[in-house]
Amino acid sequence: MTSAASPASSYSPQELMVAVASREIRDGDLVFVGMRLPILAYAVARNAHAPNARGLFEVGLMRDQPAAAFLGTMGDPPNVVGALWATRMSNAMALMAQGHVDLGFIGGAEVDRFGNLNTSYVGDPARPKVKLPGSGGGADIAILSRRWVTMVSHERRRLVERVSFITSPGHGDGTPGWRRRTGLLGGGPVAIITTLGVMRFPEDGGEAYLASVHPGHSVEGVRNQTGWDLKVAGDVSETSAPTDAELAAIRHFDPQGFWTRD
Amino acid sequence: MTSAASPASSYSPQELMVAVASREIRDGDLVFVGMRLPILAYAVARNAHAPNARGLFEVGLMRDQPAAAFLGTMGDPPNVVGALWATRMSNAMALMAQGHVDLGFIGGAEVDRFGNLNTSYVGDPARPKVKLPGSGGGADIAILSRRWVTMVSHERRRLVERVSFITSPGHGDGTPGWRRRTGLLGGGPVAIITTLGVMRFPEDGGEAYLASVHPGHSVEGVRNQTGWDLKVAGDVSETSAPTDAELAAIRHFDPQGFWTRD
Amino acid sequence: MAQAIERFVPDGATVAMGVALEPLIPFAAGHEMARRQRRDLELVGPISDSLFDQLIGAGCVRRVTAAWVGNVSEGLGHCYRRACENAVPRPLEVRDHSNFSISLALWAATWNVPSLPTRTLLGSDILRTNPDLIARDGLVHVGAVRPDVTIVHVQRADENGRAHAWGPLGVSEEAGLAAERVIVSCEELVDASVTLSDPNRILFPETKVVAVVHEPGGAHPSPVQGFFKRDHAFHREYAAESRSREGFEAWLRRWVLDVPDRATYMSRIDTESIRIKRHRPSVPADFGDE
Amino acid sequence: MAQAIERFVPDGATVAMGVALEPLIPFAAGHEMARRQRRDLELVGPISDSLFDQLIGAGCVRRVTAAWVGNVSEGLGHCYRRACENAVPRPLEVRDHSNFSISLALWAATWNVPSLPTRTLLGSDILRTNPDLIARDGLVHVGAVRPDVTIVHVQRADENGRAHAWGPLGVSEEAGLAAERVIVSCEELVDASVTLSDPNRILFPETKVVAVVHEPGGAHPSPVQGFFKRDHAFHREYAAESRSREGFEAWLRRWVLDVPDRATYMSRIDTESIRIKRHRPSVPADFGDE
Repeated sequence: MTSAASPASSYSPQELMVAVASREIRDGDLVFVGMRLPILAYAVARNAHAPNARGLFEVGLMRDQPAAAFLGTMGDPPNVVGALWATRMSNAMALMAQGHVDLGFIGGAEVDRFGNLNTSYVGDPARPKVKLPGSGGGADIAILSRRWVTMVSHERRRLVERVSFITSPGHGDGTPGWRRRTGLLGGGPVAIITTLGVMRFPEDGGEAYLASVHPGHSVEGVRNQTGWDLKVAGDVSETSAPTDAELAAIRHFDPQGFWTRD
Repeated sequence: MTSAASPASSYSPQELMVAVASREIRDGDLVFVGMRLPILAYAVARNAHAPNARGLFEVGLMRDQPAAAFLGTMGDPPNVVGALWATRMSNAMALMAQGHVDLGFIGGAEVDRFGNLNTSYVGDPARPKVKLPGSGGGADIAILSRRWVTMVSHERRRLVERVSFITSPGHGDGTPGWRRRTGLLGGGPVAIITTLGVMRFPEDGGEAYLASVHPGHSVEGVRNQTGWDLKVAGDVSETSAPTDAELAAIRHFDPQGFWTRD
Repeated sequence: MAQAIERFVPDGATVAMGVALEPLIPFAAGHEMARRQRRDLELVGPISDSLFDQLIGAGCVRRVTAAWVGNVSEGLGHCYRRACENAVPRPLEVRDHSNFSISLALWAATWNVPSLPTRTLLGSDILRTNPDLIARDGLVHVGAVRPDVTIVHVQRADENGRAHAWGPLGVSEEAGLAAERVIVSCEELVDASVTLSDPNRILFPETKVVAVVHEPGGAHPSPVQGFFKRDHAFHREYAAESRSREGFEAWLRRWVLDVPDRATYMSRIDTESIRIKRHRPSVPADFGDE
Repeated sequence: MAQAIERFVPDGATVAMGVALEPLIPFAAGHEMARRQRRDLELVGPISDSLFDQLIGAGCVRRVTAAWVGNVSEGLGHCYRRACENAVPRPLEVRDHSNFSISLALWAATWNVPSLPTRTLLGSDILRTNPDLIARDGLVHVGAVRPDVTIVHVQRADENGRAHAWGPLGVSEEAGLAAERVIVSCEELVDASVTLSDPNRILFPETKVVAVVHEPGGAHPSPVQGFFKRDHAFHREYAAESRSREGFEAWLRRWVLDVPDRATYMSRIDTESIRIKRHRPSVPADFGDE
């Protein structure tokens, strides 16, 4: 775990990921909030630079203020108190199908260089080496939200050249316009936030490149932990560390470090 | 208006129609209740021979007991008090599409010998002689309910050889199995209840025949008021008059005779 | 209401109203459209009781996409007849639907698909006159209908657009979700603590709602559960007066054109005879979380 | 509960559960199926938290039709893995869906059509492994899924089957309407005057409901708005113990097979730590009519 100078601003990799993810949320966005870290990222953003953002939860909820208490799942009772709408999942999905969801978050077990996610099968689906839980709402978010971000632990076995099974399509085969040609409504992935750095994508899709490296890590270190020959931005920078305000918010919403401490 | 011996059992044609319609409701039926007379017919049946019937209203209601007060429309507040379900129209239609509706009632401006209803256009739809209100839920009931009944004032202009526009299909062109061949789920019309008599249909559809004549009317009188050469059942009978209990129920639910007095 | 209609219901707009069927019909909003002489509107709704008939008579309407247009307790819509039969006051295009198919058309728009399949309307000539209904493979494919604006009247709402409606809902939910924007008029403008105390009763996401108008009696003469009974006599009177074109024009002047606003209109109604006085509060649900 | 499962959930049945997603999961009903050694079930649901994993481990399941099977707060479902990877305790067929597509599959059955179209799942390999999903003309056609029985746990219901549930509803409504029959378990068995005081909150028509079981805590360890918080520790403990087959079997014996009924199960839970004590009643709606 990373350790910076002052203990006040020491933080875990997950806390950094949450802070970085929160910065992807623009003020006024309707955010399709997934489980775990994205719930914290939404809470951090809503209390900082995005006071007019709203969160949509596939369980069937819309909120403005983050829940007042810790959430183990998006369906926990504190997430319903103060909700702006408690409804059916298909109605939440309908808003996304209409293009009203500006940003979505998806967890990925395996991510490839084109931002495709596999959360279904490692190996042959007929007799998988590993059976992963599945799409949940991931495929829906990947296809229908205007833009999305995934967060993953940076390991060679997770960041692979090509996923063997595309559960949630990113930029497909990486050719420009693949999503448009395939009929996908949304714009696809804009960032892969990992425990080591942040990867981004060209405007018209294609291949991920390293945009910033987290404090305490090197470009080479990141490339060594990546399952393909990772491109690096000419202006690759160091990821700005979480501010004290961001850390305070994260620890307010995850007091026991349930999501943000190993 | 008919006048029988005792004033206690004198009744209007509409009251007789309601009584006859109520007898079409079997105990335990789920009845798709239309407006006006059918609402009264349901109330009469529920209080007499069909204590376990339930009513489904396209506005989005299910009931067991009839509403306690007079209803000008199915959406009037008394119809909601005591409702077993207040929901969306599409959910009520879904139950009918699943074959759960045993009996439906449809009002018809024009009815033909095969039980097809026209509530849309008299004359060319492009420039109609008369524009009628339209289907409402009529077409849905005609196509999806297991069996249905229509009630109409017995006039040559209303009981026609063939309707010029089929809003709500009955037995189509009258050939056996027309509904099955056309893909209609429900069984179609079983009776046409008019101000003069009751017409019924063969088991496998086809053409309406006169099954009973209301008291004070003759078979010839009915045939003269019918727009086609109306077949007559070998055992054509006189429609049994409303019982005092039926009349009492009708007048309880329509105290001012809003629906049952001219 | 004047501002909401001025701003969000331009000439030529596709407007869904009467989406709860017989109850909660937004007559006040419709009358405002007539006062502002809106033109070339497309009206969408299953059964509008007499509201669509009035707007057709007022010359506001180019097309009706509906299952039924008339007067539920009285029968025929006389303005609708004159428009379809004699192009008076102007020609009217009709897209016939059944109640089920208009709901599916709105669900198709809600889910952003071109059409939804159904087994209803097979064997009906409605398939002949409405190009949005295509029969194929033993099913009818109902083309999406997306209103520019859906207008609802509800029992209560807050200023942020969270609307609580109860009683039968007809096609209210899909009409609101399918629309680009929603206008809400309400009997009671309440604090957010009331609407948010029961998020399951909120009809639409606030992101769809562009205007909330506090308009008591805004649904008269249609019923509002807990507030007003249906004014049957008013419907009967409208049916009688609208039988002739002149009669309708006189009715329109008296009840719409010469009336500045809804408050004035309601002051001319015998509200005591239709106001609901016996209250039946629902048993609360406990949304406790800690 | 024993009678309801015995009578309405035979071997080979298609059973929808966990239809409100993370809350209100009918664990008590599922555990009864395991005690009665039900076999060859097809489980249907979007996200079942650990319930489906438990029934798969107990050997009750032939096929899963779902969007996600695991442990929402802890991750992988270990029994699910063993069944798919090594056919332990028996082979398992998987019909992958997304959350949206499983909802549409249930709406298709509700409306009695073969399939419904959608724009989701285009470009996903889920289309390759699930034969119920057909891509055609730039749309995905989601085949109808009709459960033999849908089981829900709700906050309150009456003996006639009128169920009140609140909080997020997931796919509860379409799962109940699509099913041949519905089993309801509830925290509170209430008088009909409570449920009928708010007919808008009734989830399904009583004509679908074949059994109502008063089963307090029947959703533990999932949350029940107004009654119980989610028992995160219990989920974590299950995840740890189910990591090995032996661990799972011990867990199953301790919490399911060797437990006679739900009351006994709940007596072994520290309910004080999860019981919701701060009440937040919704503001009533006035259903007055006269």
